[in-house]
Amino acid sequence: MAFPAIILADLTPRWLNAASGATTSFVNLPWMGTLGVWVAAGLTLFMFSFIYRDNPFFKFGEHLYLGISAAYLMCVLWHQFFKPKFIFPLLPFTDPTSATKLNLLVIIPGILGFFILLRLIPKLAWLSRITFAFYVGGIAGFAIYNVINGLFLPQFHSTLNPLSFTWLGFNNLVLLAGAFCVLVYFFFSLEHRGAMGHVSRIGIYFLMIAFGASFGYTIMARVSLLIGRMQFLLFDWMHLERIFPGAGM
Amino acid sequence: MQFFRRRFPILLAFLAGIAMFFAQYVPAKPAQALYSGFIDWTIIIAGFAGIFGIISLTHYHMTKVRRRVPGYGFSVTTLTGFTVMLVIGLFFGIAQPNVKTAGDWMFLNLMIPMQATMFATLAFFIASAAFRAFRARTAEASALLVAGLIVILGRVPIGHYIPKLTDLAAWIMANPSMSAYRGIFLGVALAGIAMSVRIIFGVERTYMGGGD
Amino acid sequence: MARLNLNRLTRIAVVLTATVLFLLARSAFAQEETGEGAEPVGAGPGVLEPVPLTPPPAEEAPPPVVFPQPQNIHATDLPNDNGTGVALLFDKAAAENDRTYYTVSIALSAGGPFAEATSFGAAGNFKENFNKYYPGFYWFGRFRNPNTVHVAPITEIVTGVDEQGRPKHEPLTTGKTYYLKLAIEQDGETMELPQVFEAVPKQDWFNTALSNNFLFAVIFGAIILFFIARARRDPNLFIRKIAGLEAVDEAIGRATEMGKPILYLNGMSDLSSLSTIAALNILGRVSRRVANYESQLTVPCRDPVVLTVAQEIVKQGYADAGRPDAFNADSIFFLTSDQFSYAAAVSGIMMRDRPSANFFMGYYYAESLILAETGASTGAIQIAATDSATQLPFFITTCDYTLIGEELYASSAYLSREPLLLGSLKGQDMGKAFMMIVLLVCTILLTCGVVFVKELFRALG
Amino acid sequence: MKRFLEWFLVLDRRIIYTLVALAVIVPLLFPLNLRIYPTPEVESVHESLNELPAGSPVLVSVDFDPAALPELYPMLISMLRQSFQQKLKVFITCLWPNGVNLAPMAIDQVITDMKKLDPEFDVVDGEDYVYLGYQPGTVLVMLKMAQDIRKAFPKDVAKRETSTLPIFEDTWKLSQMKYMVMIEAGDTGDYWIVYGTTPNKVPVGAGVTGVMAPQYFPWLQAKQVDGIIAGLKGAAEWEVLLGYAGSATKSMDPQSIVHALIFLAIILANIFAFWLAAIKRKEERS
Repeated sequence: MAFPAIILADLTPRWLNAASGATTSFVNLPWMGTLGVWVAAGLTLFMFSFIYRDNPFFKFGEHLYLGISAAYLMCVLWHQFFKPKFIFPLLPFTDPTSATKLNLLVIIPGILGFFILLRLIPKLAWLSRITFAFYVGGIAGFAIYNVINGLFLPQFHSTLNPLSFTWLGFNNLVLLAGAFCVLVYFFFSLEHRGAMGHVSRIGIYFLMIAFGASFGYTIMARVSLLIGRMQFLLFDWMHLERIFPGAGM
Repeated sequence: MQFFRRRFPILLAFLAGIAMFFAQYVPAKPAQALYSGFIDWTIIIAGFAGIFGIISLTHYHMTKVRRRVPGYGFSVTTLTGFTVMLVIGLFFGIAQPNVKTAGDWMFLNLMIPMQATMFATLAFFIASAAFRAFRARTAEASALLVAGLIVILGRVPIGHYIPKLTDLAAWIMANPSMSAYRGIFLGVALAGIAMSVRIIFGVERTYMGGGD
Repeated sequence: MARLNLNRLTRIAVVLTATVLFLLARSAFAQEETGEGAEPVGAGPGVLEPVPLTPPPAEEAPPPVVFPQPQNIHATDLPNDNGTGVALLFDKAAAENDRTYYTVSIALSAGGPFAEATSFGAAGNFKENFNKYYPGFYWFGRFRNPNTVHVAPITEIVTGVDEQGRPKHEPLTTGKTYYLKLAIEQDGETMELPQVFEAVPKQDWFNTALSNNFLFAVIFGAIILFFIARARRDPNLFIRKIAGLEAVDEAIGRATEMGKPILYLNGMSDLSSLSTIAALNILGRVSRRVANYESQLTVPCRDPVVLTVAQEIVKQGYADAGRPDAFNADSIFFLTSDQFSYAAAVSGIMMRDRPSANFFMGYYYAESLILAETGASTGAIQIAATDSATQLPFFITTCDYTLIGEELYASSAYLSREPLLLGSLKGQDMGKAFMMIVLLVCTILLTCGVVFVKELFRALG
Repeated sequence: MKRFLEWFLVLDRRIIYTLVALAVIVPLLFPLNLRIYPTPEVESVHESLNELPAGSPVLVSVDFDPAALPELYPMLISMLRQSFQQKLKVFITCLWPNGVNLAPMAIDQVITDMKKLDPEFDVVDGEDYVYLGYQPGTVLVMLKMAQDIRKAFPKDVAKRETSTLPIFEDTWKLSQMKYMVMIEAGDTGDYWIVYGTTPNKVPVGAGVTGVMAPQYFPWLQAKQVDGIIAGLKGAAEWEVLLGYAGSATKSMDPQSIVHALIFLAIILANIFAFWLAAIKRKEERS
């Protein structure tokens, strides 16, 4: 079972033959794959150096990543958004599959979008306020309906359950108590004294159990990331699975 | 001119907001056409907003290089990484099925290791915090730690060797923890609606940013 | 006045909780089986007459088929749609059983060729199965007389054949008259009723299925705007004492005795996020307190715009405390905008200057763990206030006091008394009060078996 | 004794880091193969997919980037593997721009592994699956998909016009999807539930990182989500249900050992801290 980073090792030959008829570039040569694994392992060790303390290697990796991911986003936007949704409708002849029909209406959101880019010029920055007003105002408009229809009503509706002396009834009571006490805890119009004080203390403990669950699961998530990188270093880079039987991906 | 700078954006936000709000409750064709048209337009605006983020990042690093701010060497790294990836990605394309380009090679061997490892280092910090920082300082913190410890072992294969631990962890996840998050969600829903109402009626203007 | 009836509100809430517990004790009360989140009644088959168990007579000719006679058959426009639907409604006939099938056919003219539009078994297609079209009946009618009216909605008609020879379905056109006929199939034999029913699809300008959604949106929106207007006129609307702010003052007091610097962070996001604005409001109060002591306030920032605003606020804080000379501008400085380098740089400051108090306010991401852990190991007093749910567990276990989620906004409203924050906080409190009361009342009603109350809150969107 | 407690409570970072590194490396090289028991949340997603007849349309949303790759990539592999085994029609979208390359990698890896299992396995791009790539405006894309997926994604990643692809013949709207699996690293999942699957009544299985998992149980109780695949453990459970040992299953041994280490660390550190404080208080009093 091939872990993603290592698929490069045996991926290159397969893409080579799978890419028959497609443009094969120098990237598909086998040595290019091994070079890739070495570069990736080097950068992984650069980034792990941050554990000791912040150092130039880590800063180099972080800044290099910032540049590459910004350019990657630009390429994704260009190939998958700008061309099919903005350039082809304006100039249908540029579309290789010539399936896009002329749609000049696309110019108006294009101009509004261009106003956002004007924020970099202080004198014209105010134009971007028109676009933000239209964009954020409209989204706020349909957000109200969707928040109520998709979040508030379904969640509130499923908190209303009958209580009974069954196991289900007890869980319904826990659900009601939890939601009710957390709401009281975040209620700011009444002093937390007397009855309200006790209910809000119960609310705090419900919150603590919830954050305990997040605490446990977040630790699990970070450890999984470390295991993923260690698998890359041990098996894709050093190929230790040849020495240790049963190990490997 | 003052109208366009201040009054018009607020009026536009109000009109767009009210139109989109009522479009949800009116099934008739004209309202649905307006709603669908608005979405087509805002998707294109969202694309430009994405590009603005990239331009301001490169702008920030270019000024750092031009002014020779200490540490500008790293900004040079960012800009070279940017231009190399941009040239390769624009000409050779990325993520094409069964065609592997240099762009895919850079994604696999530069982007994955750097970003994945940056967050993998956190596992080490969590371990050192577990030894040195996670204390049951208050009653609440101890409740949190007890629930956390149950979930840490209960939701991992090793937990099955302790009787009833996985069932307890599953019960905690599905009942008390769920009901507390239910309470938080209901609060978040109200805050979301309140924010939308403030934006539509022009009371909230921070999103418009400076420039006035 | 608002303060008075709110106290009465608590007494009512206490009484209601008491009755819930009392009722729980007597829960042997007759209770319908309404499991948690049970599906609306009605999807199951209606009340059918028991099938006679007598063995069928030997070779005698089969008894003549008895066709059920549905009454009150009428065709109308389909409500709550964009004018592309009609519906045929008729009462459930007594003689129906699970071998009865109804078929509705549609045509463009009275005598025209009728094509089958929809067919369904007698057990389905009741009014309450189409809550999107008949919400009123669904909410209020169905519990009194469930499964009594059959509904056959028709939204498409076959107009010719497309290129692969498959029938092409087209939505009905608004304003055109369509003609419907009903056919009944019982034990294999079908009989078509002679009458022809007419219906004209028309556009609806309000979807009544969304009325609970619309009502809540309008009322809650009005409450928010009302309280924002009120907060403009009278800024000291009541907000309860926030325990977290006392902890902040106490921490400053203990920290300044040792004369070591105080570290204050405004979070990782920029001015567009509410949590950064709240953090800056609290910074104002902290700087006023710190001004009259010698200890230095250090504020490393991650965003240039937040930096300029923070400098402004701290200078104002020192001036309000009457010590404008003590303000030193470069104690508030820009570090770096990269996530992990910022956390590492702040940890470096903590290890070098050993501040006696650390304040982590605003929104944080995964790197908050590095900050909190280094701070805890230097033994400083730590107060955190954040609304990022994923980072709260780490702050709670490593800091002496943590303000959770909305408490951050409440303390910002409590301090700044800004009508926008204050008004929406009070408005949201009203929303919460409504939820608390409905939670208790509805749970009691549900425990006693009144089921329809829960369906009022079902989203039919 | 006091000296040991003080030494333990300020244990040097380097010792802790080597301990963690060993706790990961040793179980990877010498696997223990602890048994993995699937939880009901993962089983319900696996069952819901199992019940779908061949050819029914299924949506997969790949909303994560390399930061969450070790946890979520195995889920994407399991989802594609099960869908291809059952000949479902798979629509793949991506709403996180930094993760656009992940789906082609996963598709290619699953096709290679399935070909190893049975040689005449074949899946055609454009008929059995289609990768629609990225579009900006997260919530707006979901609302557009409710009306017409072909308008939200006019071209697929291979630059072909989506309205001409055979897979879109009788499925063009979100509400026509029989099931959806969303693989989430952030709050795009909440947007999917509120703006996409609840209004269009699409049953959805949520594959999420461990960080987000506890916040999905309210959705599960409200039946807005059909199941939760929580973190790498969830991915391992899915692999066990599908009957193949993937990278997630292989990670479960080190995961357990590191969790045990952190469990002991927290408990011992707290006990020792209170013990040390008690000793100090006794010394001050005497």
